[in-house]
Amino acid sequence: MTQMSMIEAIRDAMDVCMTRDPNVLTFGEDVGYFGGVFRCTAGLQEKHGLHRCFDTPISEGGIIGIAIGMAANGLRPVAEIQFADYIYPAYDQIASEAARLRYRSNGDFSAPLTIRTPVGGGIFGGTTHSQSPEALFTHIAGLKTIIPSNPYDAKGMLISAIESDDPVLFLEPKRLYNGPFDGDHESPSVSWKGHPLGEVPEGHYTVPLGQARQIREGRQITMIAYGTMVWVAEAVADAMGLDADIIDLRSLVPLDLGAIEASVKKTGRCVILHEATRTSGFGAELSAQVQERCFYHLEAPIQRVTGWDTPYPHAQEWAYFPGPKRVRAAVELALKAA
Amino acid sequence: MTQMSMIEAIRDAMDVCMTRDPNVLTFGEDVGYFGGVFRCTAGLQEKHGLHRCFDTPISEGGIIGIAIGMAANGLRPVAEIQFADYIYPAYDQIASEAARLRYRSNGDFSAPLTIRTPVGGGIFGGTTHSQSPEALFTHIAGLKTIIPSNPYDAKGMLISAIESDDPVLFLEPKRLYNGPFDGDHESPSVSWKGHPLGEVPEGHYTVPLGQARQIREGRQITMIAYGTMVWVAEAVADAMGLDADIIDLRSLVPLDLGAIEASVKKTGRCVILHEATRTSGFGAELSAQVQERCFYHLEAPIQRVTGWDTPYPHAQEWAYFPGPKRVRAAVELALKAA
Amino acid sequence: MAKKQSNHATKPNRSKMPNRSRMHVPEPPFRPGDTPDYSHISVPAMHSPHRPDPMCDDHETAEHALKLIRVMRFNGEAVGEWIPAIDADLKRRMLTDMVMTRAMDDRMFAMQRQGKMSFYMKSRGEEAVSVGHAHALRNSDMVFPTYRQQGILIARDASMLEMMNQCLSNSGDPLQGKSIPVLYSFKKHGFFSISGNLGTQLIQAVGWAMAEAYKNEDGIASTFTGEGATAEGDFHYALNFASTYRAPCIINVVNNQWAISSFQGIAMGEGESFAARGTGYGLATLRVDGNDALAVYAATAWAAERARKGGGATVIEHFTYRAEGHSTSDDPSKYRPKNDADVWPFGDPVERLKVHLIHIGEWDEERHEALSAEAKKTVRETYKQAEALGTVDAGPQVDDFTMFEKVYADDPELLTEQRELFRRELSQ
Amino acid sequence: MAKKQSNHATKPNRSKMPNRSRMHVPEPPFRPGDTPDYSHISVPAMHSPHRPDPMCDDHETAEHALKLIRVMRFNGEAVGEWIPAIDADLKRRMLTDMVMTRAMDDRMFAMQRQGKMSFYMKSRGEEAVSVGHAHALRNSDMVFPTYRQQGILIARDASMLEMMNQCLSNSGDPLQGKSIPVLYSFKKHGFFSISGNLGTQLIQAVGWAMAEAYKNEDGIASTFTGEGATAEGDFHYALNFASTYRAPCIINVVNNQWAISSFQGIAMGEGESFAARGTGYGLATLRVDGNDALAVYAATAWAAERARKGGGATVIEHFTYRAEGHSTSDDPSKYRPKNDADVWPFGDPVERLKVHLIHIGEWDEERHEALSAEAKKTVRETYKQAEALGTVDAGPQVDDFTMFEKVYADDPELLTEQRELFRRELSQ
Ligand SMILES: Cc1ncc(C[n+]2csc(CCOP(=O)(O)OP(=O)(O)O)c2C)c(N)n1
Ligand SMILES: Cc1ncc(C[n+]2csc(CCOP(=O)(O)OP(=O)(O)O)c2C)c(N)n1
Ligand SMILES: [Mg+2]
Ligand SMILES: [Mg+2]
Repeated sequence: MTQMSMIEAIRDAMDVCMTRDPNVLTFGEDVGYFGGVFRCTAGLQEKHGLHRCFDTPISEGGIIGIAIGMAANGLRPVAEIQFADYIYPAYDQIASEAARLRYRSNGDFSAPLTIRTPVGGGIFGGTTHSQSPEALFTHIAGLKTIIPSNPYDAKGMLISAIESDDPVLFLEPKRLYNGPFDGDHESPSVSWKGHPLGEVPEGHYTVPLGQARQIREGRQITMIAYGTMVWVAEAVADAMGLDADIIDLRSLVPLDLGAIEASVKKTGRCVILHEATRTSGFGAELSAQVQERCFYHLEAPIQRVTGWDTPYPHAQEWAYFPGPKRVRAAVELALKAA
Repeated sequence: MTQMSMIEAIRDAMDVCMTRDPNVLTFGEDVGYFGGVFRCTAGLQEKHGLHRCFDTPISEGGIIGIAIGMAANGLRPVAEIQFADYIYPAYDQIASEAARLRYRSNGDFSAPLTIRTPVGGGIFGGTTHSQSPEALFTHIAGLKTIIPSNPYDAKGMLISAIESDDPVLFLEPKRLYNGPFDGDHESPSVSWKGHPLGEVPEGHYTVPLGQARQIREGRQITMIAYGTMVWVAEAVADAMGLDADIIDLRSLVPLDLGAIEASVKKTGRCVILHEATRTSGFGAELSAQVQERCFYHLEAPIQRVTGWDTPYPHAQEWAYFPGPKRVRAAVELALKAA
Repeated sequence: MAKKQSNHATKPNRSKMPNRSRMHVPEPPFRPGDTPDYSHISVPAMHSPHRPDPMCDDHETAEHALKLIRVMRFNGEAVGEWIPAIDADLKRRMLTDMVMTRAMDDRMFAMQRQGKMSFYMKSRGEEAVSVGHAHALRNSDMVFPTYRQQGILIARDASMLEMMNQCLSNSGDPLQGKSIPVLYSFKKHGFFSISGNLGTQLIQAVGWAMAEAYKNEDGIASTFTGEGATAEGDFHYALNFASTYRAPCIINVVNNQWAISSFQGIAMGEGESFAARGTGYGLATLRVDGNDALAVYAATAWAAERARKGGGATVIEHFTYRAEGHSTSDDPSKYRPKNDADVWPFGDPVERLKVHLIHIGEWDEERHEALSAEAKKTVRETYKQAEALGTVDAGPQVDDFTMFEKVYADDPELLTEQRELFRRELSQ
Repeated sequence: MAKKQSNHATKPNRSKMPNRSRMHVPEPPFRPGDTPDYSHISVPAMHSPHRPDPMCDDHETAEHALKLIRVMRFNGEAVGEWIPAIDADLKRRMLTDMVMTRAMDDRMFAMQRQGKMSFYMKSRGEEAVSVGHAHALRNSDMVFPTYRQQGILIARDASMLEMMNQCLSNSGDPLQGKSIPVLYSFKKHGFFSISGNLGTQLIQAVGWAMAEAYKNEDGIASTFTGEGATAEGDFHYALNFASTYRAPCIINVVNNQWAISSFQGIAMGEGESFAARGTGYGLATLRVDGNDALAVYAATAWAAERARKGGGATVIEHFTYRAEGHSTSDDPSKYRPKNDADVWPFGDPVERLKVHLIHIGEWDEERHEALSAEAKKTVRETYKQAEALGTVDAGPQVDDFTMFEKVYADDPELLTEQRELFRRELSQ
């Protein structure tokens, strides 16, 4: 075990895979010599060589396009998109190509690539450095979409993603890169140092895709979250003294329906949290699933706590972010109701 | 009033707008001389001139890109994307640009463009001529997403879209172009001729965006649908002798929440229908909304009837399509439950 | 303005409305009702540009992007520096493949018209591009084709039965009905799964080629686009990435003059050739008479050698003509003169190779008729076998449950659930 | 292979791992620790290419894409055919605007370091590009800038106070805090709302220009990209559509050698210039010394005349150097030698215009110092006024409820509901 920030854990996952498998390589804008604007690939070029960790033109569609061709030809590319807000030029390559290749060729070809990209707000990035577009990818059959909330999971899940035979979108909550975040932007930032989930095994291990992590056990209410919002949920549960079941989904597709169903059947109350815009966010799918599977156990309406149906504003960042107050209000509604 | 197919109604809407307003123009792949692969712009070039109805390079991103620039400069462009399956190369221009321009410039600029594109299956088009990607657009704040189910609405809604000061995505269910479709592909096709909703006023009229159409009134169950599935819902309601409230949403964003809420509060039972892939489809948002607003009135779990979580296959088209059998099964579940 | 002579005359605005707009919209020289006359397009008889060393500086090929590499004159004579060193056997093989491709196209088109399949696309007029190209590559070089390079599969000895089964979506379809007709996938023949989305595979091919170099192997990738689809972003990505990483690949633009109903000028704009698009990226650029199988072979062999030796990518424009409709859904008489194909000045590719073989004394009319008859017979018999395995709406058919397979490497829980729901639906 | 001389020497692989891969990855000539030496880059002193008539055939500008238009020698002398016919007043105005731009940049950068705003981006070294360009256009011509053309706003007499308010997201911010600093929007100054997404505005500008032609007006659009972002599909769309519809616009590529940490060779590949990308599309192409304000003016005026007269679009590459970090979030010493900017052989654009004005007897060191002092003072005072209107984290601030506004032309029901939810959240 060593202490790692989420950045270090992500870098270590790539390092481990590149060391074990010569077919693993990584590339993206500023990924090579410089090591990425968030430093996730720092040192990998020096260690593994120019051809295994390199800069690309500013062309997200091109980056995913070459990754598909490489993956189809036996490599295991890990492509970085500098911010998730810039993934849209690659949307066609991801949705029409990477996710479809196995199906349309009936297994003749496949595209086992991994796409890493930072998501979420909290760094005053405004409309184009803050988005959480996960829902746009969960609608795409053939693609896996995952999002860790801590260094331990980040490393284990990224190794699983690289080793997966399917294309995987690996979302990195940038507000968690350097430490957990309880949603209160005015309190001093905390680091992963000393945090139990900052304890990361050296070498190779995996966190399987499709398994949620039960953050804590409780009987009063189920809180379903992923990424940054896991920490906000925990903080609110603490502050309110809730006896909550908190589920960190980790993987959105495939989804751990068993964990969700078991929890809500137990508690009868459910709050779903995400940072993305509310309408057609992934919370909608979660709400629909819970309602379909646990209808007769529900004692109150399922609540969604989300960003607003606006772009992510710059100055009003913390008014947009679904912080502790918004979570608390939803929990109260879920608890109050008959 | 004249008889029109949906294709003629759509063409007529553009003709009316181009005649009234010299700033309206239309373009896209094969849209000019030929009049579009579905003939929706046939005759418009001859009537209104080469510069008002013209062919573009095969470049969906470019098509929407120029439309944004034109719209910002005072024109009212109507851009055709040949199939919705090919809209993804324009995803960035739509989501990051058209939908965001007003917001990020705080109203200094805006992009009032209309994007027309055919959606849905039923013509053996396989994975790349059958998709219904509406949910990917309903998640985008700043964009309106609408979808008519008949010639009358098609014309009135398209005129509203062209006159709207916001960017509008106008989805055309291609299986309805020539007639209503009850979901039974083995029965002979029906034409709009003689159908009451094929009676279309001449000249200018609008169907406001954001208002659902109540197809029929009932007390037993609410069926929420849009596009092709409206007709399947009706057919099943007929076949089962249901006393159903059937709502044709017409507009997904903005959504007529009032109509939905009133209906489900009345019936206590709800089935949601769409052709798109289930996970994170727009049905998820509808289910979440219904559950949030009508929880205490629900007597059974809300059911979603959708396409499967696979690409749209070619030979197995009718096994994928959410046809009458799948709808009936869901209705039975919704009715059976206590 | 002294703008250069354009390759196509422009027509006055046909609309009834006066056009006061200054916006320029290009139009094809001829529309239905016009008498097409292509005398403004020069058919260089002896003017193929010089053949530089395949490892030359890309500058040396800049003029090639604007000229036209040709080998065969219309009288069958082979002339110039680009004559490929291939024997009569290979030429006859190429002729056979082209004839076979056309025979299969004709049959499948007719069968589509009879409702046996949902869709079909012919490659008539473009057979030299696919067949000539394929024979100049190694069979292990991965091609990333569009829907109009079926000739490559024929040239690589793919099973015509399997191809037909794919088109019929029948019980023998290797793709089990998942894809529409002609979107083949034949990894065993170095033939990448064709996408229905135009352009996307251009940049994937560059990635494939980069992987070859990464692995220090000497395979190359060869990717195709129609001239219309060069307007997609993927074309730019492909040229740019191929240039940056010197990817061992060939980027083929098949300029068959039409993109459904849009003439090539819509994609081309004020440019002069599609090959020339590559010049600004520092790629080698060749423009070749696509109806001349030997010229296609020669240009391909040149580009393949360059790529394999580490010289990077070449853009090849194959200048040809789409002699039939875009697909079975299309009626070209709606947007171009009926006899446009006939007056196209570059002739028919099958005819031209045939005349050449006769000219060099390696072929005659009788053998050619026998070949055509044989091809038709093979196609007819193969089609019979295929139809026995089912058609899109007559059994034996693909099991519907296969639609749930191959979405992922292994099925997620949700799909297993949905498969179960579907089972219940069927038993209703 | 006899590949052409590249503009940059290539370095051996620095990694500790032996590289048996044949995949080529370009590297910049110098990295931290190296002593940069740009003697391989030729600085043409008198060799500006011929100035053709602005309505010439695009062919005539093909060589311009590979040469460099320069007007001012380092000694201040103006030479060659491109000397613009402008008087000393305008030159002094340009100098003033450049000095003002730089003074504002310096102040804002320092204030960001003090936490007054979340982010800032300087344009040091590139002031001649924006200022020279702006003065050769009409103020009503719409520019579609990137984040490094603040000089255009200064040149067009935009209110520096409003610009600062935008950066501070304070109560005077015309964008009401919605956008991050420097993503200005000033319709009243013909300055299109800057997008955070690179490249997207290139094709929008073409659409804007098409609308000008459609309306039979004679405005033009001028759009900018960094050399790095030319790799986006939008660049290709812009070149292609501009060519097809002869859109009256200018497509500017500011090649400042760096895209964050990536040197220009990553985007360029084996190409030789970014202007040359336009050649294959049949567009006019100019390459200009971007540190020479008079050359930028001259090239812009040429392209604007061509566009306005119906000659279509020009691609202009402005060859310059990003003298500072990418933004306040960047530390360039991590990826390039510390003194790289100083040894860059094209000098400083402010200095160069100053030397020219002195050379022609229209300026002197004292006036220059006075100008600098005056600029600093104006900036300091304006900044004070701005700060009085608030900063990103000190009042007076933008009302949070404004975040719900301007999503649509009018608010949909759901947003009204959410606004109400937010009101309750605040009152908790
Ligand atoms: C991304 C995308 N846009 C549009 C289409 C619809 N479409 C199919 S073929 C075609 C024309 C292609 O023309 P070209 O590239 O010249 O190829 P050709 O058919 O002439 O071989 C179009 C527009 C598509 N398949 N994919
Ligand atoms: C679509 C997109 N991809 C990536 C980024 C992140 N990014 C911002 S600036 C930049 C570098 C741009 O370099 P260049 O185009 O040369 O412009 P310069 O900064 O040198 O003016 C990058 C990669 C972005 N803003 N948008
Ligand atoms: Mg074509
Ligand atoms: Mg740059």
